[in-house]
Amino acid sequence: MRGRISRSSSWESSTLAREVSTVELPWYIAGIIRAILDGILMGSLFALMAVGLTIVYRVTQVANFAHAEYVTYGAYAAYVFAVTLEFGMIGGAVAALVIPGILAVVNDELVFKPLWRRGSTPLHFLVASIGSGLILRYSLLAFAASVATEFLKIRLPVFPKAIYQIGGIVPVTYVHLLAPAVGVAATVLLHLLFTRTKLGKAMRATASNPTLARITGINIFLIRRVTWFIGGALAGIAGYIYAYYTPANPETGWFFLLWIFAAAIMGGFTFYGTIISGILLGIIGNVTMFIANQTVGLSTSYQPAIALVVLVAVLLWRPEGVIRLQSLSLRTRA
Amino acid sequence: MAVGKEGAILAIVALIIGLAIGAAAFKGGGETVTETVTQTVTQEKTVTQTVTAQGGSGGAAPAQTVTQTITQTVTQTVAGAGQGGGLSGEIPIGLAIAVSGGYSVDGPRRLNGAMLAIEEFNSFLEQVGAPFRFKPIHEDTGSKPEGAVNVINRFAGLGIKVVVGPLSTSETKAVMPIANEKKIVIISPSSTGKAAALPDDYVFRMPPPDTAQGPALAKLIKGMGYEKLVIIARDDDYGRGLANLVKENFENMGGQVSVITYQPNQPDYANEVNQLSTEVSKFGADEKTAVLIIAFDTDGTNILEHASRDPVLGKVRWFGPDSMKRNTFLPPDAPKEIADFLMSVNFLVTTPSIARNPVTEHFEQAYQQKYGESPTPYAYYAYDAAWVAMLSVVAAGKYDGEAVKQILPQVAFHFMGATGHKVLDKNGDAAFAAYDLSTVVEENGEYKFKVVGIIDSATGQITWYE
Amino acid sequence: MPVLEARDIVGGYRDSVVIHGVTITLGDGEIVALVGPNGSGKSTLIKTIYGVARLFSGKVIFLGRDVTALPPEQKTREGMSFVPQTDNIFPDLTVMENLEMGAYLLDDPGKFKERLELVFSIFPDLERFRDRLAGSLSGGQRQMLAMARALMSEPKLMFLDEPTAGLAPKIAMELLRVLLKIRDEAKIPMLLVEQHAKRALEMSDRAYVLAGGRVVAEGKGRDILEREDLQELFLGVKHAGA
Amino acid sequence: MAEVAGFVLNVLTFYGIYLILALSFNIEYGFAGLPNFGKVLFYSIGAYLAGSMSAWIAVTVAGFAEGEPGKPVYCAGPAYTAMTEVAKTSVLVDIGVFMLSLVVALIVGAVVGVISSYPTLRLRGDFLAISLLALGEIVRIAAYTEYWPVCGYDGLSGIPTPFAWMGDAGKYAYTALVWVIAGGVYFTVQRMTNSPWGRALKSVRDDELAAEVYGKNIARVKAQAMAVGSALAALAGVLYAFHVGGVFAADFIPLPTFLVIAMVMLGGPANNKGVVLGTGVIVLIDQLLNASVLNALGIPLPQGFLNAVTYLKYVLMGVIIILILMFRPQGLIPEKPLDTPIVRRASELVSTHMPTQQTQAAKENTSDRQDKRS
Repeated sequence: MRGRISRSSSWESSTLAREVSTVELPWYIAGIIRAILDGILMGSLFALMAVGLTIVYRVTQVANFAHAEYVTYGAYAAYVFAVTLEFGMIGGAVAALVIPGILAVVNDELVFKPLWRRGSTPLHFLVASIGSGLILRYSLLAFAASVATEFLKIRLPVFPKAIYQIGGIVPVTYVHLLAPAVGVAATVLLHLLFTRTKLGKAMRATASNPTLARITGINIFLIRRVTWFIGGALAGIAGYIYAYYTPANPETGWFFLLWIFAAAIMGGFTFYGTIISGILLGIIGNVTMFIANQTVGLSTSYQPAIALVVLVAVLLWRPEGVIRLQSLSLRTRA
Repeated sequence: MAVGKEGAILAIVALIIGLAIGAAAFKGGGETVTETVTQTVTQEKTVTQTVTAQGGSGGAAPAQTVTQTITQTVTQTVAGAGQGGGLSGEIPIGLAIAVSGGYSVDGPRRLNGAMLAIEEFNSFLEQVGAPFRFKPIHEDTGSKPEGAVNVINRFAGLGIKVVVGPLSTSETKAVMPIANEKKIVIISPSSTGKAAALPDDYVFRMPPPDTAQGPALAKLIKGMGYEKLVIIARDDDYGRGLANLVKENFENMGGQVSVITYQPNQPDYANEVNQLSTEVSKFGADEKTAVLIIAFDTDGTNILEHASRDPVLGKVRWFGPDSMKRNTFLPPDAPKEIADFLMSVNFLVTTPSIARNPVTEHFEQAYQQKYGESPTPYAYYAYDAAWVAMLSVVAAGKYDGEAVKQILPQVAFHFMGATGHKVLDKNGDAAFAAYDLSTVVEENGEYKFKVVGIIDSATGQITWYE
Repeated sequence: MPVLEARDIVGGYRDSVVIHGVTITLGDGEIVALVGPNGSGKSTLIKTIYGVARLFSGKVIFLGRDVTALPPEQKTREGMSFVPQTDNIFPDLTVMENLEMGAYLLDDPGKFKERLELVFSIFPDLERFRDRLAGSLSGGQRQMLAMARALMSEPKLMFLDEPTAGLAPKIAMELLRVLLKIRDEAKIPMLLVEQHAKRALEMSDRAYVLAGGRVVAEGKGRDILEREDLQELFLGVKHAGA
Repeated sequence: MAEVAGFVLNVLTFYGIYLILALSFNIEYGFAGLPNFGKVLFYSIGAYLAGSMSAWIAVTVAGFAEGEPGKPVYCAGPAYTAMTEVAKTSVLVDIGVFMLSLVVALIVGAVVGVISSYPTLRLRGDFLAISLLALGEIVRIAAYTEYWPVCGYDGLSGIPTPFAWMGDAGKYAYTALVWVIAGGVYFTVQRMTNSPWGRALKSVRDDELAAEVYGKNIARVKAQAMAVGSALAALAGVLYAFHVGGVFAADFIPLPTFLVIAMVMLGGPANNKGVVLGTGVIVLIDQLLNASVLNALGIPLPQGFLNAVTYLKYVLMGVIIILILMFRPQGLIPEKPLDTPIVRRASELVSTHMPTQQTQAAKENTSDRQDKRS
């Protein structure tokens, strides 16, 4: 009992047991590097989340407000499989891909496809997706509040310790590497899917001209399912990574919803445009915040507003998007 | 050192007498009385030991008052109930206690404390055959002021006159006008902020207010030799209020303070920690600089998490107020790394010092038995708040906000609870001045907060236990 | 046996009826034109037959099979092919990818090559542009691509909805010549909706004249062209009462 | 000891407030086809104005001046005591502040509505909805972060009702007042939407091109719709602030907008009677499904359910939204087709003159992909 205390027994002493080394970087450089690093992390996650929204929107015209919930469910699916059922982190990753993917497909089959069949408008899709989002988010909250209170806040087990310190000051964790790595991997895989496979080309064709795709004989129901699955799975894996970084709760996804929309809209609902916009939003958001905070003392809680301002500004002045990379399909709508 | 062994024993005896009389007066019959007495007597030994071991850590009121009070309380109570009052059927006690949001981890434990009190009281009422029972009506405030206001408005609509909760200062301050307007007695088990300190109103608070804690913290940090202090605080009435109190006092003593406030209820605080790290760098991350964090569950965990991997923030010492002494920062609720970080920065928190007494022992045992864990600091206060609420209703003899408000200070004055003696000041807040200093320790792989000292907020005198 | 027989077609959009009971047939190797003034329902008719617009009643028989109830993608599977008037290519895909999509239902790679060669022989321009985005093509090239795409699926019947709309006369003529070439080389019968009645009637084997959602005349293209009572319609001076 | 009467009173008051809000959304969405998913923005403007103005005036009249540095003086805890004192003693100030709030909110709401109609000219359908929703969030975040106008996170609490001087009877009087105003709004909206102006809204909604051809100034009609809708929403916000007795920026997350959407969708877009019905259903669900209410009303429910009930409420809302879209998109009480001579003639004109190449193509696109109305 005393052993541990004796290590730092002198509570009154002002020096710490930890070694004190000198700070090597000036504070502003360190601050900006830190902002960029965290920005890349969050930006990669935004990109992963927003790509799903983009391809779903392109193929089915659903501006899906429930998309953010797949992020949450990804984190929770991973938690259940990796922690509760002890399938390990790989098992968790698979769950984070598959379960939100299936969830998204079911969401489409139960809600959006029937609405599409009866000729609903995109606005009705949007309202229905708000309904879907309410159902998904609050049923998880209800479950957490009544049945399993440990679900109010979850985190995945491997704590992101600093694995490297830039200049001895700025910590880099494995999540800072994992997020962009997964982002790049997903981008490459999707690129291959869209350019090398018949299915991927058919997805692009459907996105490009749904009526013609149907007439051409493309099985648009299969395309729909695949699209929703990919969208859900990408959001889910983003949620999975996020739950390593910091604890997730049933409202985690909801917090990101407008960031996701901002990224997709800034990218003009194009595939590469969305990815680049997502990453940029992450970095710009953090760096702007840091500079504005240090120079004019702008409160850090304005950060979500940055995404929203970008969103509104893009919609009003360039509704077709800012970063549009048309060469790879998924162009903005006419 | 104020209360010796003698005093403690005296207090216990007084309590036993009081309970016995109380039990008898409730027409419970001989059986009940005997039972109650036996129970309490059994506890006597344990209690005496504890108190001795702690060396009577101070802060408790003179023993003599205690003796008188309890007898009086129960007599009053009895008088009210004896008249039959207007009490019958189910009497609702509103529990506006957050179980989600900033209190998602600690809130349910405080709710448990209040529920336990109501349960005990009801079984007591049953034993004495009283024609009424207390019915807990709980609703989650989401730890947010607007949530608390909605809950109190709903409570008002439902005719609830006595409410235990809400927890935070923001919530308490927000419901204060409504409580006054609609004559609803609010007993907050944990609000300490300056903003909700007002005289002659319907709001009562069990813990001592921050007007004592603020100076105590400043004196503590300055007294330990720190010249520069970075405060990161919730931008609400509690966090900002306490931060300002500390800043004011610290600067008056010649120190340098930088305050960072952040919006509660954000998903992530990477930016704020970046800012914190920057401020610390500007001051110089050395033995003259300290950090004071004023946070709740969710935000606190997140900030500590980011801080734990930041080399700069690991170089300075960290302090925290009462809101930081939570199990939520320790395993199993939080990753081990956070607890390790808190240990490595010699994290020191102040909590209002509790004068341990038989009720404390009883509460801890009952809580442990019912919920399978030991209570968190503010669960004690929730328990006491519920007891005071119910005793006041009984003492008033009718379920009426105004009557309860009138009698509550009296009841509280004569009340000895799990957190000790409740003397309320003119603002309806517990008047108290000593703060325990706790730090995180690891024993056999188990992390916990351990009391290592005490500070007197008036004199700033620090006593270390080791 | 006719390739296509559409009987008593009543069709339109949502709740509004545009086609009021029209019967048309199409024989093997024929180019049949649908002509008539603006709003007479030519386009709606072929869309209704194909299942893109709403069919209220009637019957569609294709190569002896009743395909009335089939959705458009199923009709494509059955061997029909449709070139819409607008939005008839995938603008975000390259020319080559457009053609691949046209051949979506062909599983045999050998067959795909075969069709590709045929298509490139008919539309030599497209081979040069194979890697360009379809969206960047000129109007005439787009129409060619649309036809090429439709040809890729090995159709036994092609529907063409105003392929020359909005094109310069010279290019329009060239396109129509290509149609004849397709009929002759690929032996594919065609149902053609054409705004420019004179051109259509000159080149088609047979024609139906529509007005107000009804057939007002049918027969050989040249015969119709000579009927005086129909002149007014083609000149578009006055709308036929509907 | 639970008082059902108090609960009913609460439900009625919220019903009146939400009815005004839902009617205002109906003007924009139901009649004019503008999906103003930033509804909560205008609602919050009313609440902010009412809150900060009444608090500021009351505090000034009371001569209270010891605020926290850097914050409006009325944010300080003791300020409300001063406010209540003034409200209780000075009837004129109490009612005057309320009336002034109403008037200012109507004006400011209308002006902001006109400004916010800019996006409606550039965008339509889902993108318009998203941009307005985002606008609402920007304002909310700013109000949440700044101490002005409503004291940031802590919120502004202690706004006295206009009948504070009446004592206990004040709450009944206030509910009555809310209903008088809601009734007035209903009849006004009913008259407006059945007037030529209402038909102008519908023509813009159904076919912007045709409406423009027939001499309607689209921008003006849209701006008018947004102005009326926003002014009414601000009015509802004022009533809300005085009812709750406080204003909290965090209350104006998009959720209230979603409730309003559910009300209008359920009742029937472009039908004011339907909106009355839909609002009633949703408000009742919203107020009834709360742990404390169910518990106090003595409805025997397991504790687990009580803990989850607030959340299950929103699950139910989601289900209602989806079911109504799927099975009855026209709402419980569908829109009545306009059948006045002018309209009939207009539609004839449109159908005979317009079937040119262009509209035909537009029509076909409509049926294929998306409704014009979106």
